[in-house]
Amino acid sequence: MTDHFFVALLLLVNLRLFASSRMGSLIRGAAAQSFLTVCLSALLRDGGITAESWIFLIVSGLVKCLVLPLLMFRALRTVGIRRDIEPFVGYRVSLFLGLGAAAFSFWGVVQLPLPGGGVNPTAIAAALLSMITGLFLIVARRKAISQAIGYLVMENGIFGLAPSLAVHSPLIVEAGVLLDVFVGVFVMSVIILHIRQEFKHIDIDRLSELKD
Amino acid sequence: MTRDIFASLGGIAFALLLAPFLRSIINRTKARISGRRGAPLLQPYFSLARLLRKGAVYSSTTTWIFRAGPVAGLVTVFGAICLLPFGGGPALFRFEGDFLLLTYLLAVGRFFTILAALDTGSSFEGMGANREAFFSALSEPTLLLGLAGLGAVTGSLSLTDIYGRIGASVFLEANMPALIFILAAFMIVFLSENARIPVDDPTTHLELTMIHEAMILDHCGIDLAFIEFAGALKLWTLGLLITGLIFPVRFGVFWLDSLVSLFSLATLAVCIGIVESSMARLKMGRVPQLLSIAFVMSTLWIMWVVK
Amino acid sequence: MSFLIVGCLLLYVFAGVIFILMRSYPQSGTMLAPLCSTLAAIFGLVPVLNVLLSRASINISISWSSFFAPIQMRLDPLSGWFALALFIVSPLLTWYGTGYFPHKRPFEVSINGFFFQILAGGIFFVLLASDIFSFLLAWEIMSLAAFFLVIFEHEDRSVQRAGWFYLAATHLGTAFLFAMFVLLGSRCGSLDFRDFVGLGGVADVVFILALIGFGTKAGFFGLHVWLPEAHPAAPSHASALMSGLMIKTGVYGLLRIMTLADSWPGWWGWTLIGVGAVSGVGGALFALVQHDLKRLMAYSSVENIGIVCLGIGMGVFGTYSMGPAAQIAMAGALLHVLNHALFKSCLFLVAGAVTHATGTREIDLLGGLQKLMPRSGGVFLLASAAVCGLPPLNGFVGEFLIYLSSYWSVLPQELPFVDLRVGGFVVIAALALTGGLAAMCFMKAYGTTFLGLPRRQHADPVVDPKPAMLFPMFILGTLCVAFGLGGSFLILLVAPVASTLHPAALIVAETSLLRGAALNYMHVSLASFALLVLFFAFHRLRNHLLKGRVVTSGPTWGCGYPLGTARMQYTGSSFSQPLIAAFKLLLRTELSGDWPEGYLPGRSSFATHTPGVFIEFFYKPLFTFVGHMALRVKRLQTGGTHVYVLYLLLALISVLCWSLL
Amino acid sequence: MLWILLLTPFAAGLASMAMKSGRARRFLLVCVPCFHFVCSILILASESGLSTNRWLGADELSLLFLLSTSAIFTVSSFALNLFLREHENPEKGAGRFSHEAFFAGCVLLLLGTTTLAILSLHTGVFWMALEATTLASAPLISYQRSSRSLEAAWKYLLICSVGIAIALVGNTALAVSTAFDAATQSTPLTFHALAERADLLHPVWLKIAFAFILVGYGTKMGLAPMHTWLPDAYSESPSPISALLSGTLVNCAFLGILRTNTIMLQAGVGEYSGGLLLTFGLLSLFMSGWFILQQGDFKRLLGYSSVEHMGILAMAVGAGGGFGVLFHSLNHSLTKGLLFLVAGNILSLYRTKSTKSVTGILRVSPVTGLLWLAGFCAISGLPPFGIFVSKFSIMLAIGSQARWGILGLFLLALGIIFVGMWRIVIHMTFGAPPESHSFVETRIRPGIQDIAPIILCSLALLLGLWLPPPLARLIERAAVIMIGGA
Repeated sequence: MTDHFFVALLLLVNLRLFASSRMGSLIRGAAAQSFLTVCLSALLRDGGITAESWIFLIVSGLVKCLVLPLLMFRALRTVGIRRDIEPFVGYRVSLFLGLGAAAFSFWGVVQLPLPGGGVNPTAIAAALLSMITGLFLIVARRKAISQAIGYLVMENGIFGLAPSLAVHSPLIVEAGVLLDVFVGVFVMSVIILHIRQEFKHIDIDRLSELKD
Repeated sequence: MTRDIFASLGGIAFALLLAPFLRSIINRTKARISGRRGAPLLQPYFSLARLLRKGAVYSSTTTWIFRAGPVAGLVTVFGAICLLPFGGGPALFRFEGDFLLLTYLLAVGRFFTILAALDTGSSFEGMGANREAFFSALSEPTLLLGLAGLGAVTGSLSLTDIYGRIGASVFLEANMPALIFILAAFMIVFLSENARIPVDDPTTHLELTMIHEAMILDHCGIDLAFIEFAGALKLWTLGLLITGLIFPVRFGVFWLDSLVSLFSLATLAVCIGIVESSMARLKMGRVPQLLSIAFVMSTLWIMWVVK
Repeated sequence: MSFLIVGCLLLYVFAGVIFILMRSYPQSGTMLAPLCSTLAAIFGLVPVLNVLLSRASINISISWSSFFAPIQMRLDPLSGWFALALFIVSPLLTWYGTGYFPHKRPFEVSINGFFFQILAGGIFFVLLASDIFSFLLAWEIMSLAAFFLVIFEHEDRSVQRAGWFYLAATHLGTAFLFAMFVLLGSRCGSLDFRDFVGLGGVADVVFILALIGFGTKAGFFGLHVWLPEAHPAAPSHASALMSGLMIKTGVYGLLRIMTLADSWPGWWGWTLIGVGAVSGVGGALFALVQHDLKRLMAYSSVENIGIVCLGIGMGVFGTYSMGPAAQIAMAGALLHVLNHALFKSCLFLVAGAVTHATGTREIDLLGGLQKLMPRSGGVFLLASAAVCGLPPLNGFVGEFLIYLSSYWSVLPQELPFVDLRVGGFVVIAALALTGGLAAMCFMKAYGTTFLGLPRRQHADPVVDPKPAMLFPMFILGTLCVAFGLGGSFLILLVAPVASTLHPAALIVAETSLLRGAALNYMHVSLASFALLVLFFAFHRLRNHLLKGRVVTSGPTWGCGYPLGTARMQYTGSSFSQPLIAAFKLLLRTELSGDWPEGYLPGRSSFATHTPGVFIEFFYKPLFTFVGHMALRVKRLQTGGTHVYVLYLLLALISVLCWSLL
Repeated sequence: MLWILLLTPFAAGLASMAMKSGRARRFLLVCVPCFHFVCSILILASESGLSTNRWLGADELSLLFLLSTSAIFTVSSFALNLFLREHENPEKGAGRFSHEAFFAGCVLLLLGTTTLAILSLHTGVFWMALEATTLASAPLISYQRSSRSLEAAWKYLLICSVGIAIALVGNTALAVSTAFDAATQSTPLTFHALAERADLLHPVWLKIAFAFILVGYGTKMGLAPMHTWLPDAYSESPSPISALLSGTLVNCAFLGILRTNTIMLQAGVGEYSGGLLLTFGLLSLFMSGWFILQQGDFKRLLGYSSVEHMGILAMAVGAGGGFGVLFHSLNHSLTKGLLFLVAGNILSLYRTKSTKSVTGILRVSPVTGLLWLAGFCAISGLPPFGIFVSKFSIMLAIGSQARWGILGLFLLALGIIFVGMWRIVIHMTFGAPPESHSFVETRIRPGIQDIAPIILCSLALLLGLWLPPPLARLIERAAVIMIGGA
């Protein structure tokens, strides 16, 4: 029952991400989404959760809900950009798109043949929606930093997909994945900082000098 | 065998002796039609003799090509005559495809004559050479295709056989239209190759309008004699190609057949005289059209022969 | 024998390497490398003659790499015939090449020498290769070597353009060959040519692919666009090798593929005759309107390939009649291949000498060279007469046979086969038209370049080239005469080759037919010889008569105008003017210049330019279209990261749709 | 042995970041790849440690890729060394954790992660390693800190990360496909184990998995339309880095697709995966073709040429080619490495990447010009270089499937690319050097910077002329593994 509650919350957070107009709310939304995903994956682990998994879950929760958002905030401060998001697609349209994406995710999950045992279709749909949200943020938002957030959001979706499909990777692999995500966002922030030094802005619209 | 060789040698002898005479027949006809008395019948021979007695002036521009031209022209026409049957008898040289050699020998002669003309560096001679080259490029295919038509009609591949087999029966075997078209094509080629009206005017005095005469402006003396004689022989050669079609009469007796041939050649010459008296030279730009018509006519036999 | 063949290939490579290694020692290098190349030709000539005379074939198999089947090489009469031409011509050209570069830097010259040898060796390799892989390998090596020869004088922008043209054309052509061979290989389940009997049931497709692929190399009209660009660009001996031999490998490839078929459908014959007629007449027409000497000859190569093609087309029809037409026509085509290699190389060599001496290839700027370079001029005259197919030179032999078979085909047949008769008729018409135009073309080329007065003053004294360049020209010229007079022997030599070509059991009739043709040609030779004697006799007679008389020399008669200058001579452009007028529609010659105006006209000028009709109306629009498309597609790369991710997303969505729907 | 191979670069990478002396770092930069190369050869020779049932291991396929990666790294490290020496920055210094230290460290880390990716037989580990290569290489691209190189690095990082994240979904789907049959439920998610039991896996989920993995790893590999980062990254990074990226990194991603495709083949959905690969391959060919036409930047040109060759590889896999695929990838790595190194030399001679203003390379520096020509001959598949052989065998593979339309399109695309590419190459290589650029120096004699390209050129030539039998055996066995045989 609790998992359904978390799924519903995740849905709402994703819609919030679709429609958020401020950088701060975007980052906070991403943090919330990370938190919910970690919780959900903890819930979905049927059977016993070993000590190692606990540690892993806690670490990933810390990284995704605290470290990375703080990193983003810091980048935001250092870069000193304006707080609004400057979308390619308007907020209202985004919201409707988000609703559509949610509908699509649920419809898609119904269509898929699912293995029996421990699979939670609504959780899959939520994860799918998170992925789509992430991709949407990358495609439809103008600032480099919002794209980094989009990447994080998308990773959360993928991260949540596995447990909701009752797929359990070995711990070391999951840890590696986590490390990759962390370093990835970290390097992105570094590059954003460098870009800031070079360009005096991080509007990806103007990051289009290289073309044919 | 010996009889054949004798007959063909006889034909060649006739050609060498009587060829210039054709010109005088033409000239006499033209003169008579225009109401003049005309030059003596032996005038071409007198001219040749006069030329042969002369010395020479060569342009300082020229090289050995200039001197080789007339000789080559004469020799090649002579070679062509050796390939032609005369008076129903076989030719001196005969083999499958001998008409190819005949056509190409004429081409060799032309090649050198034209180069000799270009060798002088005169723009008038260049002009003549150019026209000659262009017109012959059109008339040569006509000749070759016409001969192919004759071959197809008679079923043979050498001039001796072709002209030996052409008779009334061939004409009547529903090949009549084919032969008539070939004949017409040959007639135009004959006029063009021999520089007669309506393609060229041998008596003109304006170099700009000349073709053949323009090419030989710088030749003189013996060279000119060679050229004139070669011209007469060429008239004879191509004339034989035509008369063989018009008078396909064979008696089997050499002298009789020769007489028929000579008579037919003379008739042809008279005809040319009449044509030249009654027509004007075509505009230079129209000549290719005339030759193209000839080319088309030389292809038409295919419709009757191949069914 | 196989030792000699492999040795020949290796020697060519070796000769090339010597060219590179010896560039610091120009004296010994110039001797050693050509010697090596000559040795290679001698090595090759032995097995070739052996094959031609004994009608056997030599098989060599070299395993080379562990995963592809071993390289199969096979010297049979067909490849032997083409190789014969190669081995006659290539050493001569190599020697000529040693004298060709007086002012160039050794680096480039050595590179040129290297690729020249590689080209020669590559051609031999193409002729030998008898499996798909080695054939394509050889083909590409040959094409690439030729590219480096074309691009030799690369500072010139037009040469760069020519190089690109050549490379593009040859590559696109080779693409068709790849398609053809892959089709064959997968149909027959083998890479070896011997397993392709019957062409895997897809003979027609293979034929079309071969026609386009090999036709590009051979320079069929329409696919010839690289020829008039590449030949003027390359050094003359390289153009000679390319025009004389490399383009013949296209003919060889086509014949090789046709040989593998079960039967030859009639439409093959029609296609070949069509291609031949268009190439012959078109090539001759365009040759006639050129005023670059080597460009003119490039078009003339197109024309001659057309003649060869007509012969092959006739040969295809001939198989239906079981009569002599097929073999005679094929023999004619093959002979023309050899003879064209000789006289065209010769012409290119003289053109090179002329360019060297005068610094220009523009024939309207030349003139009067016969006096200045009498030896080169004589050779050029000889080769021009040969290219016009005049007896008794070698150009006549092949044409004579093709004519003969066509005439034979229009005769009434026992079996009513209309295609054969009409085909013969078309071939006669095309050949005759081609011949007339070609004659006009070379009269123009020789007449404008060598006769009359020089049209401008040359900076350096214009003289015959040095012996290293002169002797190869002489030898080639001599061969032109010898092969013309001894045409009968050539016909006998080519007979076994022609009889192996046909897929049907035409060998029944065998060489007796060709023996008949050889006998016919003997008449030609005899008559020609007699006439030659007569020619000299008359010449002597005239000189004898003139002995005692007044022989003076003076200016050319100007028809009353006393102030004629050399520039008033008839130019090459004027020579082709009537033709331009008559074929306006096809040639599309552009006239430009300032016409004289008013009563006292000032300076005026006139120029003609005849663009390649296919380039103007087909290739250029095509390439422009592709270029425009490219520009349009390039907008996809907008530079925006979000758009790129969108592409990724779209790709993902469409792939998912593909997999689930 | 494998562990030494794996851990040395990581250790050296971290060490070089912390190292103070620039010389020692550069020394390390050359030494480690050399050592790596020797180790790879030793493993190949001993054939020990060829285990396939663990997460990390080496089968013949990995060995082949390891060898080519090692070789490219070794050769490029010389060029990198020169590059670093040339770009030494005396003011900022090259001390601990300096910019240069990070650069050198990242190169070694890249070697480590690449090795890890090649040696990993587990889908998850492979994914992890591949993402790690992206992270290790992004700082290399932005090394020059120009706005353009930063932009390129950003695009590279973001697009590749998104792509590889998508591949993770594919991995999950692979795992799901095992969950349907009781017999497969406990299968470890290694490539080999999955391939062995492929017929029991759920086909729909397999298809989904392949779709995600293809798009995901395809992004990293540079298949159109996911290739968009590639020309930017290749043109803006230092040339030796471009050589590394094109020679090794794309191969890793390709390896992932190859191994997944093996599972598909075994599962009997080879038709589907082959069709997808052919489509993406063709798309890449045409895409790169359009962009190569009238390309104004020669390093971008090389980038697009990489896209082209990735397309060829994808098509080859799709058409079921075995030997040709691997041989082609080997050849392409060497040749592209060569071309990028030469491009670096051209750049340092002319100081421009514009194809319009570079002319007469042969005059300015004959060696560079010849190498440039040779490289393009090789890359466009002209003999006597290896790509001719591999291209031919790929065409035979397409032909043996009787896909004539595909073969036709393949040849057409290659034709467009060839024509467009050589127009540019001829313009650049031949002719007279530009007069206006007075800063162009001529360099007639070959210099030290020509050594690395010459080595690569001779390797490419060698592969075309003669394949050493051990290598041939290796490729043959790897091809068997690729198709899914024992």
